[in-house]
Amino acid sequence: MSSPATRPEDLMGLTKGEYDTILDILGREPNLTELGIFSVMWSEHCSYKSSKLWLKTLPTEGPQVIQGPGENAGVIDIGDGLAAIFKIESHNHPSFIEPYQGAATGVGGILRDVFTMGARPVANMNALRFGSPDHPKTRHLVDGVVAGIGGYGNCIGVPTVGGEVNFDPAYNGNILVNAMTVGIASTDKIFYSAAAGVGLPVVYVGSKTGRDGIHGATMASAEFDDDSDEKRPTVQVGDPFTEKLLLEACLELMATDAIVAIQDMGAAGLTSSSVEMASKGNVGITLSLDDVPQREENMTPYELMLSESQERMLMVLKPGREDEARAIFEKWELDLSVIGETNDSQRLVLMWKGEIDADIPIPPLVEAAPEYDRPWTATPPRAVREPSEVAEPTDISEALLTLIGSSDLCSRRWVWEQYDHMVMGDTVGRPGGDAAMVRVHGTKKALAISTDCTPRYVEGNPVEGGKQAVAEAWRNVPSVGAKPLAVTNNLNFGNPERDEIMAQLVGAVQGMGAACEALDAPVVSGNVSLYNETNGQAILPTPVIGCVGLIDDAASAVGNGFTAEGQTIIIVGQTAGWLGCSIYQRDLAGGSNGAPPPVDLVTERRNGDFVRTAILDGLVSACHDVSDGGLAVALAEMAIAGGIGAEIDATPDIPTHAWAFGEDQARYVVTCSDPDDFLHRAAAAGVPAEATGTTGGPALTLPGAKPISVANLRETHARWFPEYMASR
Amino acid sequence: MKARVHITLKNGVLDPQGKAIHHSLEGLGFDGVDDVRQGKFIEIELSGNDPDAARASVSEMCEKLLANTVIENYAVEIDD
Amino acid sequence: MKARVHITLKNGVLDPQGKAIHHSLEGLGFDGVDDVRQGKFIEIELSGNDPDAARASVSEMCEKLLANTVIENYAVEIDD
Amino acid sequence: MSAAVIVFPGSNCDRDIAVALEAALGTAPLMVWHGDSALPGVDLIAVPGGFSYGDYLRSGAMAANSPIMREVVSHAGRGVPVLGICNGFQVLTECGLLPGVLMRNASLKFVCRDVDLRVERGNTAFTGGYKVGDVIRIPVAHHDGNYFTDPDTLKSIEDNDQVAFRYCEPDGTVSDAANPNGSLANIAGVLNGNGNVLGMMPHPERLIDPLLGGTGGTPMFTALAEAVAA
Ligand SMILES: Nc1ncnc2c1ncn2[C@@H]1O[C@H](COP(=O)(O)OP(=O)(O)O)[C@@H](O)[C@H]1O
Ligand SMILES: [Mg+2]
Repeated sequence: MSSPATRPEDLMGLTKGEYDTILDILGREPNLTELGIFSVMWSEHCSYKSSKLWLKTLPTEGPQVIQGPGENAGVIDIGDGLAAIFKIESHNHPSFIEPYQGAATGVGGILRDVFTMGARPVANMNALRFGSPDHPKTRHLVDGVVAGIGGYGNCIGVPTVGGEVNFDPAYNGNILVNAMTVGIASTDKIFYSAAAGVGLPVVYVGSKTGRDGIHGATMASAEFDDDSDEKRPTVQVGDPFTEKLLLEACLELMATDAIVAIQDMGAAGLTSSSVEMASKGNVGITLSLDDVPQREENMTPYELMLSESQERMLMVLKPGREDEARAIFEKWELDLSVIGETNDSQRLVLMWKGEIDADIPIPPLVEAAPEYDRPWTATPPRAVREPSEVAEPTDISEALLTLIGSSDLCSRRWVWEQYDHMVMGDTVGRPGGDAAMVRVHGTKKALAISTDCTPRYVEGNPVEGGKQAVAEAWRNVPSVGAKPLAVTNNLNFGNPERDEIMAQLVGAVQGMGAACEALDAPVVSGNVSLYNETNGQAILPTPVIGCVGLIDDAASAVGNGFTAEGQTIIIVGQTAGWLGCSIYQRDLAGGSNGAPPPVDLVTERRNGDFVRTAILDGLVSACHDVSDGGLAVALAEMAIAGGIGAEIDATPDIPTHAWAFGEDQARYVVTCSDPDDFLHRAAAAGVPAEATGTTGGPALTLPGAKPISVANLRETHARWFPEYMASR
Repeated sequence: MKARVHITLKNGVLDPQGKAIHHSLEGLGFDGVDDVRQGKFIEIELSGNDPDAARASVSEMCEKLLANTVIENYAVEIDD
Repeated sequence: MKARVHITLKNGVLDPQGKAIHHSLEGLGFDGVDDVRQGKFIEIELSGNDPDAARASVSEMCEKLLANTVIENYAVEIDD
Repeated sequence: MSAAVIVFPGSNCDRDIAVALEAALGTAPLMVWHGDSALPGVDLIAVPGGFSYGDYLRSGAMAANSPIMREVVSHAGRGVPVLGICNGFQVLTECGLLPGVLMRNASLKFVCRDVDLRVERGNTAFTGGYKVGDVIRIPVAHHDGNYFTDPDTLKSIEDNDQVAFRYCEPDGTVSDAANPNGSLANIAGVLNGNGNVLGMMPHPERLIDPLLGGTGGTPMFTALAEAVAA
């Protein structure tokens, strides 16, 4: 056991203080393998050291919650003995380095998080943020990321049913690739990661281990100075074919009762999977590293423990069930190797060529992981901008065309046509609607799924922006008629060691927490990605929310396209004309952006519940929530989706541009054939609702504006993405 | 003039295709295969007639488009 | 022993990948490219040490699996 | 009467086709693992979509060499209807049951969307529920659907009336704009000489439920059920 020197550059990202804690825990200097293990376990990624304090404040419970944060994915009850299991995860940095493989392995990783718990994945979502369209790398990154997400999901045969794509110069040096998977399991067949019990075999399955993605810190360490190319940490390459086999083999084995615990090997590979299983089960684990299937020659214990090779799982089986498991994995043409055993030592002991290579007590490795209360100072509030302070367009219709033809609001068809969104035969409708809907196989029920975040709001006011991210993701679910049940979240921020970034994180979490509480949508899983900055330029604060809801009969859902002529168009919710921080203000008016729209959570809940009930009662023929771009954009999207125009006869008592493009929250546009009943019930429920026009004709006519043909709207909406991607 | 370009995965980079082909060859009963790696072979017809210029230009094509230099190596030959 | 296999599309067979690469190269401003064809390059590590046997075996692999001889040609080299 | 669905490592539309067959036949098809070597008493075989062997090397190539495919070929020779959808079509061309090959889409991108198909041949076990000239709307989802053959083969399949479907405009016009992948002569589906083997890139099994977007695929399964019951 040679000891590395303790120069700061040799600490693999640990601070001197953290290193001293390790000395206390071990009572000696760690060797290279041990230091590597501490370094990854105590990395921001695995230990959540900057965010943990705040994550604890999020509401995570409710009668619908079977498993909140802390396992591979969150689990909620969807009735009839079934559970939905879901989580979102980032693969930001790898996707910037190698967009195709980075995005692909991001999808692979989140799929494993879900099926490791016993669920068959039924839907993928993705939330993407790229730099300015004008930035020289953007097109290449979009192309690679979209192809990578499709490449993995299409091959494994899980439909990619929705997501979001945005562009902003703040992501020029740090794109965001957040992938979400939703799966379905029986409530009595959910698998956890606690390896309770001693003398149990620890079993490795899946692909062999190579030097993929080993901590870059390796490079700085003295022992590897004379390295050639061979030991360079390499980019992880995804193998969706192997993952498909792993998925089927795991589900087949899970149908037996041979498994005690199972955990995928994700970040920090064998290290975090073995430590977490042992720690949760209060046991020790001895691993024989010689038995780990290896893809490359001369791998060291350090490399084996830190490799992030994909498509691997670690399981603890009941004793004597190894052969049964092996038969299943062999049928699926996969490796299975018994690499260790649990014991009562509460230590992680690694054997290598007949000797002990590492020996670490597990409780302090897990519990002494640092947790920081990083300083922050609240983000200064921005001035509220009155509609009159935001320049009016010369022509409302032209402004609308500019907006729906812009990079952030145009059709995402170019993206989702590269994803198989129908495989598994349960995708209700096509992408492009509000929440995506996936039927629960063999039943009438469907899950409704959406992802959302409006980073410019979070930047303007982290607390309101955090609330808004939850509110918007949530709002998409009642828009189709489903009841939101729970959320997952991906907190993407810059460097938390800077006060103003930490303030964004704290504020966003506070806002999210309040919203989840008020909307009865507890957080059941999530992921944190910090240090998204380049040369001191941080990304916009981007807490992405994924919301999952349920509808009892998918046939009672509605879409967001106008369905017939002569329907009454009703706006649900209050339109005050909030233009501060709006897309209109940003793209067409300029000037300082002002405060983002406030979120009234009580109103949000009341309006959403009302709309959902009205849909289920059959009063609504189409529904669309109002978000970026305001009412005008929402109406245009409904016209495009339905291929039917509309005459809007509202007489707003606010400036027309504020009425058309203001981004007030908690609003929906619905169409009804019997408006009186709807309006009557709305009044009774105290929900603001106003008939504002009628569907029909070949054009959309906004108040005081010239008609725009639906054909023109559709053309303009469709054009930007394919043209941008085809140009260079 | 013709350029022949070989694009291969760097050492240590996982090659799922090679792995699957290897497996399939075994299934077909071919013994004695230790490893399979799959790369690309690109032939480019060029209209110029200066081999050095051609080599320089094709190398630039590799850097810019043909190879993903994060995970792939390339080799250019000019047949003149 | 190592076998190097080149798999190329037969003359007259459409090559969507080659065509797309050609187009992109032009878009990137590379002049003087007359044609681009994309093929495969497969390297096989073999444990035997008889080059003739290896050549025969790899040719059979090509016939059975590696090439679709309706549209592709293959060429086998053995590095010994 | 029984149907079989062949399952390869990496197949992923096997359940979808099984659902469609069960709805039409009233009984669940037999799911047959690629490593099996027998197809006892089967009178309809489906080779499903997906990414057998990851689509590595060439789509369908490794699956075409699976043990079960010898049985499929021999059943096809005896006149048993064999339907290959998407990856199944690729497998059937790779194992020589159908002419031509499926190359990378001309766009080089995976494409998943609804397309219109013109029915070119009506009197087969697969297409008996349609009339020649009918236009059906049906989804495609593939990366390698660009149908290609040499000119002689093309002439012979056209002369023998082996084209089952072509990509077309909603009004039935066959145009480049309606071609999602660059296929020769807009060919979306091809029959063998005897008309008992059909390969097609579009997915009829995805369109058997109005909730999922339509029922344009249902007549194919109904026709198959009638054909095998007869
Ligand atoms: N990355 C993506 N992957 C798949 N679908 C996407 C993606 N981005 C956007 N979409 C789909 O496009 C539609 C519009 O997206 P968006 O404008 O973000 O919706 P909303 O305004 O309701 O949040 C949604 O149906 C969404 O699921
Ligand atoms: Mg929406």
